[in-house]
Amino acid sequence: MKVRVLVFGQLKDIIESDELWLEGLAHSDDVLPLLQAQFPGIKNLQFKIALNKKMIQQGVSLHEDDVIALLPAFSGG
Amino acid sequence: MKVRVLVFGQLKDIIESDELWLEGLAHSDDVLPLLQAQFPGIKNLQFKIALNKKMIQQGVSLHEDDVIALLPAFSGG
Amino acid sequence: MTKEKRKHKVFMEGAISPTFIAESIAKHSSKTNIGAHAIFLGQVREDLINADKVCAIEYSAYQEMAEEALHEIREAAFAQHNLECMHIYHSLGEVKVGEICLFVFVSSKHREASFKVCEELVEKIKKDVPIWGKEILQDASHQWKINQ
Amino acid sequence: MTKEKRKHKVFMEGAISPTFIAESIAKHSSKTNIGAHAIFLGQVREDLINADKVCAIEYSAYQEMAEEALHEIREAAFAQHNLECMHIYHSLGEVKVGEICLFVFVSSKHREASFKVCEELVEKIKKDVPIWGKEILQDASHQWKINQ
Repeated sequence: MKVRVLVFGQLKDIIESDELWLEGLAHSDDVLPLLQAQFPGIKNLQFKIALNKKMIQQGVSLHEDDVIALLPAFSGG
Repeated sequence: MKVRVLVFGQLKDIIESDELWLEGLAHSDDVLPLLQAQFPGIKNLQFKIALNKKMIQQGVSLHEDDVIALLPAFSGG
Repeated sequence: MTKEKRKHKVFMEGAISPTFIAESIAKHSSKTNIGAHAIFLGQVREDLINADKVCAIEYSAYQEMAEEALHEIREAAFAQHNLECMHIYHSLGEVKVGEICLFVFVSSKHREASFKVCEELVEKIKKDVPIWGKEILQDASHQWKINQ
Repeated sequence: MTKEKRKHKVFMEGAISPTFIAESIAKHSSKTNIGAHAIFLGQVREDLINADKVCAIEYSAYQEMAEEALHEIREAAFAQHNLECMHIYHSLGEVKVGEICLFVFVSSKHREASFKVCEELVEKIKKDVPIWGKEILQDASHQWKINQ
């Protein structure tokens, strides 16, 4: 199963893309290890994860077409 | 001795003038009785008195060219 | 208290126009230390008084005393807070329902100071500055405004 | 919480112009229940970062999520306070030093509600809405903005 991952803020400097696709993910808890393996630089950055535009409060199963977003600290205004 | 009296707000409806001159006043405590004798309607209205653009906190002697102002509650804004 | 007077025009004849407000804002683009502007606008409401609608407020002031009072309020705010800029404009004469009668504009590096001072200025203008509003009703009678 | 979406445009490409602000203010003259407008404007500061000056901030957002978050913030404010009107605009893309990047506009019958909500909205926009500012320095390097 593939999920879409949107990349924001400072994470774009490390991942060097606005968007990527991750394969073989069944659970939200698997997102971070997979990303850290691919992009070791993100280990130094604090960020939160949203699933379908809502912050993830606890681990959840992922489904086809789910949209994950990687959100560093907001700095609007 | 004459002092100039400026009239503001609702007091203008009663005194029917923006300005008047009072004669024979030596002390700020004499202002109110003299005005009330001339304009009994002002007895029903709360107002403060300023002398030369400063609120009078206590009775003071008056001098030639002093400017008294009759100030009902402010309602700017 | 300094008696030096920075000549700051406060009173404007009639309503304060949105264009004037825009021009005031635009003038601050060269002040590159400003990060936050807090603005208050007072607008004349169509209040109902004994079943008759307010159609305008006619403002008058003891202008010289008001300007001195506002000058002191400004100096105190600058002394107490970290501000970059401050402007106060108040209408005199007739301001119709829906029009702007008060424009308070406070600018600072960070938002906290400008919010705090803007709110304090509005309170002080209503309470401590000799300005009066006469509410003109639709039947041409009037009632003197009372500030809450 | 209602899921009905009033389509309220929040994001604007580039700086928010004083003319746009004036037009927004002018549109409220027909709302005769309004007595008070509280406005906050965020302006890009020329901060110094390691001896290099900020010359612009480039804003990006997770737009769909930001719009939902702002919609919820708006609905909650309307439910909790006695408001007549509320508008929020935020820039996307480059906003130069001295230009406006955030415009929060709250209107109510009396001043207390508009002041309170305007300040709360600004706090929530900075804390809870997925928007990011990239500070562009004069040497063309950049640094990601950190909100206080």
